[in-house]
Amino acid sequence: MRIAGKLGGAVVSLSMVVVLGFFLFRVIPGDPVVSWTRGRPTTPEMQAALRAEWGLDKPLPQQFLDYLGKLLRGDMGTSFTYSRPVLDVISERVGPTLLLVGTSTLIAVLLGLWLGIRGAWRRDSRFDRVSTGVALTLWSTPTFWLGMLLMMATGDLFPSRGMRDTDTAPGFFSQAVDVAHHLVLPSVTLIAVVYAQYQMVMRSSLLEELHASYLTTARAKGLRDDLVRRRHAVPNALLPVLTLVFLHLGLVVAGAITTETVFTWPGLGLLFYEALTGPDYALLQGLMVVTAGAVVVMNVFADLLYRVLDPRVRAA
Amino acid sequence: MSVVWDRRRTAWAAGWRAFAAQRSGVAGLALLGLAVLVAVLMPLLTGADALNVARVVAPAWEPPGSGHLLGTDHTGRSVALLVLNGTAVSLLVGLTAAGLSVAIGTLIGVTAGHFGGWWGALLMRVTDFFLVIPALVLAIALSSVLPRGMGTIILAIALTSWPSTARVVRAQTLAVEARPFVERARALGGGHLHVTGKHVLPAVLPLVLVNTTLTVAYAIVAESTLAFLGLGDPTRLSWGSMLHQAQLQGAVSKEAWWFLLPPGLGIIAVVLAFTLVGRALETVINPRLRG
Amino acid sequence: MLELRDLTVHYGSRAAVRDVSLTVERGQTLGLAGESGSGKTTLGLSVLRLLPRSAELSGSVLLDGEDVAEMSWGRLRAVRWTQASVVFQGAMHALNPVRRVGAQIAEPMELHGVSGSVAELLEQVELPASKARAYPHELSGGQRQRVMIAMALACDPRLIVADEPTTALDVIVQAQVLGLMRRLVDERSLSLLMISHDLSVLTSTCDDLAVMYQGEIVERGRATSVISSPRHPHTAALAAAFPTIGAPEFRFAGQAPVREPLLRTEELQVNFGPLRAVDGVSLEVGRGEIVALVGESGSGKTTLARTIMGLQRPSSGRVIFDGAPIPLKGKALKAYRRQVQLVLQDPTSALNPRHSVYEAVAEGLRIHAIPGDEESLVTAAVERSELRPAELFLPSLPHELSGGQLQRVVIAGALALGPRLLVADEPVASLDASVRGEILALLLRLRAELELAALIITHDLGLAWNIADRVAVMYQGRIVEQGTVEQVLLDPRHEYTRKLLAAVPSTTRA
Amino acid sequence: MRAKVLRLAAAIIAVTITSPFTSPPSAMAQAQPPVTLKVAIVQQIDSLNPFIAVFQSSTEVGRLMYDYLTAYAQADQKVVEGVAKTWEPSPGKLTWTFTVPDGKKWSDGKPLTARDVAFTYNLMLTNEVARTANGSFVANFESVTATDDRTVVVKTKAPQITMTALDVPIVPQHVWESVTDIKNYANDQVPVVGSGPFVLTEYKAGEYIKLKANRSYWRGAAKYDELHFVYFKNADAAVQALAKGEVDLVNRMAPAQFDSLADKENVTRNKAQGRRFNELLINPGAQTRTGTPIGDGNPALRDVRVRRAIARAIDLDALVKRVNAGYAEVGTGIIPPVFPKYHWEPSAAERRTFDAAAAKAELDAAGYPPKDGVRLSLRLLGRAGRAYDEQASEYLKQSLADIGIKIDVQLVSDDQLNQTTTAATYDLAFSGWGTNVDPDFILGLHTCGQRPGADGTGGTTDSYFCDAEYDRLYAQQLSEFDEAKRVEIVKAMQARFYDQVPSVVLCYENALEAYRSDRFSRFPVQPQTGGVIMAQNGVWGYYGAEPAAQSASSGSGRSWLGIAAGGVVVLVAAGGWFVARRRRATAEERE
Repeated sequence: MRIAGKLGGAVVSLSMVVVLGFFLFRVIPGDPVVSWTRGRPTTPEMQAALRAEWGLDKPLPQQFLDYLGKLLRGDMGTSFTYSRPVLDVISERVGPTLLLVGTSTLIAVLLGLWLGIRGAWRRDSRFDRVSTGVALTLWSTPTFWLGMLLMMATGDLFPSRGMRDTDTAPGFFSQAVDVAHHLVLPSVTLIAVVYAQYQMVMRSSLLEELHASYLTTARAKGLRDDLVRRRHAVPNALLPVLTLVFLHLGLVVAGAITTETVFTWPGLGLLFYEALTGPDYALLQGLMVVTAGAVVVMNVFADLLYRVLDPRVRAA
Repeated sequence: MSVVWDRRRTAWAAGWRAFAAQRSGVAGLALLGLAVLVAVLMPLLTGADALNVARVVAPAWEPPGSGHLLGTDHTGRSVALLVLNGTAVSLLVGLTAAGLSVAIGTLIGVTAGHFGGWWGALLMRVTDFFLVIPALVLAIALSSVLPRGMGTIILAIALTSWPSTARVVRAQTLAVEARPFVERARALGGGHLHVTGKHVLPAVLPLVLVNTTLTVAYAIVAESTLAFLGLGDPTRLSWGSMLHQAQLQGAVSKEAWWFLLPPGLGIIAVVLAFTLVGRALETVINPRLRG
Repeated sequence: MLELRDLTVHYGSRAAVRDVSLTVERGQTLGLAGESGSGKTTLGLSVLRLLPRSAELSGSVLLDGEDVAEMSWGRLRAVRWTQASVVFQGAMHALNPVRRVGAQIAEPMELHGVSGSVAELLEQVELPASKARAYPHELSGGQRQRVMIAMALACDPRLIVADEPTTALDVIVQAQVLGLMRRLVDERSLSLLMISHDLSVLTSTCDDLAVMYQGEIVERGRATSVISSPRHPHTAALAAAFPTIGAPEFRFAGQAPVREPLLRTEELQVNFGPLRAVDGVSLEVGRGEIVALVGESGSGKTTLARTIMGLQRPSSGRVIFDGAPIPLKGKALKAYRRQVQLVLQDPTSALNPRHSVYEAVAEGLRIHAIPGDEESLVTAAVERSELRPAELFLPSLPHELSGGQLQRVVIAGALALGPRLLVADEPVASLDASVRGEILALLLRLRAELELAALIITHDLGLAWNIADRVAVMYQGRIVEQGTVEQVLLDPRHEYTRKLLAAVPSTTRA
Repeated sequence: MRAKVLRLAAAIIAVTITSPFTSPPSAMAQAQPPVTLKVAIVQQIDSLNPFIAVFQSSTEVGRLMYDYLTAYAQADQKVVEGVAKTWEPSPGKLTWTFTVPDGKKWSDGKPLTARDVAFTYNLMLTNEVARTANGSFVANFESVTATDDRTVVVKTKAPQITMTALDVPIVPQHVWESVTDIKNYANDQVPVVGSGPFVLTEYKAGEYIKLKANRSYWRGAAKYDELHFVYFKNADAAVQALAKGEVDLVNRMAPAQFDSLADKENVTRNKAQGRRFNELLINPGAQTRTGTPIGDGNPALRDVRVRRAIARAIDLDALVKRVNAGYAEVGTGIIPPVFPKYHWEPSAAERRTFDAAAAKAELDAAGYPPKDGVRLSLRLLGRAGRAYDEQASEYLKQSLADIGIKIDVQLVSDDQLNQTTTAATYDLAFSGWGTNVDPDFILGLHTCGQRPGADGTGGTTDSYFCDAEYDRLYAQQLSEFDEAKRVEIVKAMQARFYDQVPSVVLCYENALEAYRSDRFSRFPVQPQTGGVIMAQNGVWGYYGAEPAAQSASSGSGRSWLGIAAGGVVVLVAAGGWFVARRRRATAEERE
């Protein structure tokens, strides 16, 4: 019942994404055809043809209905820039972003949780103060700036762009090493900027739990300190963090835009930047719908996961 | 009632003492004071021509030392002067955007929490929606749609960052409304205005204050990011626009660290200052966080 | 078994426990009574050195002759739960919410290498073995407390420290849990140190009694003799707070006034979705009459009170006040609320922590824009609630006042509007025993002076005996019995009332 | 439970990490690594379909894959053999006969004939989509027919001067005749059959394009094996990659980036004349084709004296020195000096030298005396994010303030810029155009006919220039097939444009390029002196690149260093973790 409600809510959210995606980009007071043909010899007839092809000649409500209908059939329109279906353009960029965001999120979550747990458990120790300070500083750092700095500071150690060299020997191993090598700087940048929030959330969640009386019970039973932490405190503190990890995915996506832009990582973030400089409305629209939709879906997933993991919610 | 005011003053003094007990918060506040001072004074102290590209005579890309404390940029302007003068816009954008964002968030949060029912549910649905979709993505979309300028940046940041405030405020509103003293106020005959104005808002405000400082921190980073992506107002000097220029003009390949480093450090310093102040305030409000 | 020698515990500069020396013999059951803040919980925690890091302990805590304060951590861990175990206050929080209770019971056995079975332990506390797979939130309060007890027995310790083991349980369940504890202590000849604010609970379980006051033990002796002839005034006050129903010395209410109807509910019904919280209640409160509405938690009594206040809309039926049905909205409702005032259970939360006493009392005056000099009206109301001189209290903030004073402020706030009926929801439940009598006296005096009627909602039959003229017993949303105090409490008709009465622990029975 | 979660997580990671490798590039196990030229591009590829691709980067790749009917010589940009070897116009210039010699082959070995040429043009004539990118070239065509395998005849509706400058890739009929949906044809079935010096072998969007030398190219195969285009988001990253040896050739550098490579070892820089100019538009009172005024340009600017005064107040030399860091030539006519034949320089008498006092005098004469030091208030429109606009606006603001014109700088997005210029709601605006070998397009841009139609759309001009004299000259040069005479007319047009100042040509930016001289010893530039390597009117730069004697595989040594560094980081982290574990073991005695 509650699950059905959640799913219904997600559907509502998704349709809001769709509507927002459309109107936001149709409100742009500009004519894509004009910006498109700028600097190229074109005739008015060609411009009109383009306009018709992109459906820009119809009234706005009609454009919206067309858009909806096509969307339901999995058609997000044709990219102005690439003259190809938006979904195709997007889907070929998903892999690299998954790799970058996946690796970075995983490491950032593990790192953040570990630091947060340690810090909270030995609250106000030097470890806690130093790690909190570092985390806050990194959290305050603009992603792109850190990326540029890292690029400058590491000099020749790591490649400055892209996901692989064009002349790496074929074969799984050498290709994997090459990609990993290219992955270092972007993922370090992304991790550095996002891990802090996981650490802070974990830390405060655990601090909240430290007052809980079941920990006194556990101690009274004669449990070792680390067992009290591992068996009792952390599992409880971890649950709210889990939702936040997913809620913060949006921030990671934002981080990915700038990171990918700085390092020319061929993922969705870079595509977003490219679409922006066009501007390629169809692509921007598709990207927004896809990223926001993905985050919405991930949150539903988090909610369901939470239900599985937390017995209290499961029963409710 | 002067007595009441005395009590208020004592309460504030106690709050200040609790705040002052936290060194990091005080350090943050001092840093903020310094930043505000710089922001207000620098435009007055800087000569009219010092930042005018058509007037400066120093060579471009001078490294630090040689007459310029932090070197010069691609047009021969002093980076030190640029950074100091950029403080004003960065702070202004951060504060205005955060103020606007928090105002929206508070309004929606209190309304949703107080009225509940389908209206509250609808508001929360919208809030959740905006909370989930990546704020920066939306801010980018908005600032690419609206005419270029500082107002757009402020609006884009404010319109995408209010949901967290709304959520926190709503939770706090619900918590306050569940407290028996609100029940008592209702039983005394107090209406919506009385309950929200006399009980809910005062209880929510400290939290809002904390949220404001944290939102300012976010807004400043967001401003720099939008500027970096080329969506800022290039006619205004801010740290974000400096970094945008540094990137545009090839500071990285030139290894002109003196052009890249100071604006970034400025951002970190101010954002960190706001964050520290916010955390210290949080501790004052929520004594449970105290050690 | 347990010996405390000159135990002193400091939190910073504040001493929570001062120079306490206390022994619990093998097989002895000792009750430790005290109000909140008397240091009894700190004392309990120090037995296994479970105090927070900020606590400083001096003196010695000898457990089977070995000083707990001196043990190495390893030794301490070995001693914990095997020699002494603890039944904590509030089992909901004392159990890990995300682990199955079976695992939590088994945990100390695994840890200390003690053999035993969870099923057996559950059987001992009269729970089916299947409950081992339950999570804490899936159990009722009484069941959770039984789990806690089973857990405490897991490693077969010689001493059990029970800290408020039955607080927050309903009367009947409390009686069951206490019975269980008594049985287990007897069967296993355990030593028991039981901590409670409730003398009646302690006397019904323990042979010996120690009374703690401001960190010190002020009285110690056989339970019966401590109760019957208290030597310390504090003990006397504590004892008075747990009246013996039927005993005339605990009946404070004077002669009931002649009944003139003031408030009447007619077939009142309140539904929350499919749940029927109030089910056809007809109740009457006369002018200047004190009516006690008695029931367990969940019986619907608070909902009934809210409906009478106009804070909750009835699903059917109506409330008639002074001959007219109460309005449901608008100005008329606001005006009605001047006539009927609410006094809530916990005065610390019933007052906005940011508002001074003056503001709190004046709030109603401002809402209703009562004409006249606000300051003198406030002063009068405050003095009427016996906070004298008013000037001393007016600028105070709630956190600077004691619980009893706060409840007077709440009452003053109600009085300022000149109401004719007070609806008091558990008005003394969260107050310390020593101030309970004073607040009750105040209510009675107000009734006498202002002809103020009161509907007192409570789970505490003793309270009803103390001051009510009439009693209504509520059970599952219905009034199962109502009548004068004597009729209902001394000669109960309904089976439920009888059960309730039987379950009330009494200081005199032990 | 926990173990299960971990296993699941591990599986997910494994899948994500391996997914990019599910399609390993075609294995070419060669003993000797191929010699590869790696070129950095900062513009993405919009499409590989030559009928649709409009981005400069894409057309450049298109030229490598497909020859045009004719080509431009490397040394002097004269029209030379492309697909066709010879061509002959009819006396009335309405019918052109092109001859395709025998022996030219597609990369799949099939012969390249006149029928392919006719097929390509006819496809464009019949299919609207096929006209997307290069439609303007065939707009005037009457018919195209291949009379035999060697001969193709093009009939035009009116004489067309660009008949030997048809920048249209000729595609193989045997591949394209089966393409039904040109719009959705990605043309990425590698290897893509083409006629150019290189064959496309792999394309990864947003990453790279790989081509290999066409061994059967009719001019002879290139001197190296593979040509890779590697995509960069910005020039800065590309420059760094060049410095690190990750790429071999970079263009479109900013002055600072170019300077930063000055004393890099093994890097050779090429400062070339660019084909672009930057201009400052002065709204001369915009009108539609039918003469209806549009927009809200300051009426003062309709006075040519005011426009001249503005032009005179701008110190172009200083602008080039400060904004372009000297990497540009001061602007005069609208055809850049890289095309010396058509480029026009004013005589000493015609030239407007920088003179603020004279500018003020002109404004006084025009009836704009200063009021409180301000004669006029004008808006200056530029594109945000374009370094030139951002900097030059500051200078112009200052320079014009000196003669009493107050400037409000508005830097806006590309889109808004287009919209504002289309609506003519500007006073001053930055603009700029790239020019071709044939000046027709850039000249035609400023004719009355290029102004928008009555509905305000359909215009291509952004200067709103409409001058009877200029239009007369334009029509004259269009049908002037005597080159010397045409050059004279073209120059006269530029002089007229300069005199009437609908815009001030500010500068011709240099094209700044650099390459790894340790990997490639020489690149042919076009034209021979001051020419470019990339973005040529042709592919000589890529085609004629000569590998250095010992060309080392780039970067790999360094990358191993990086991998080693990564390994060290991992080891240190793991070590730290173990130490932490040990420490924890000893810390257990605390609580």
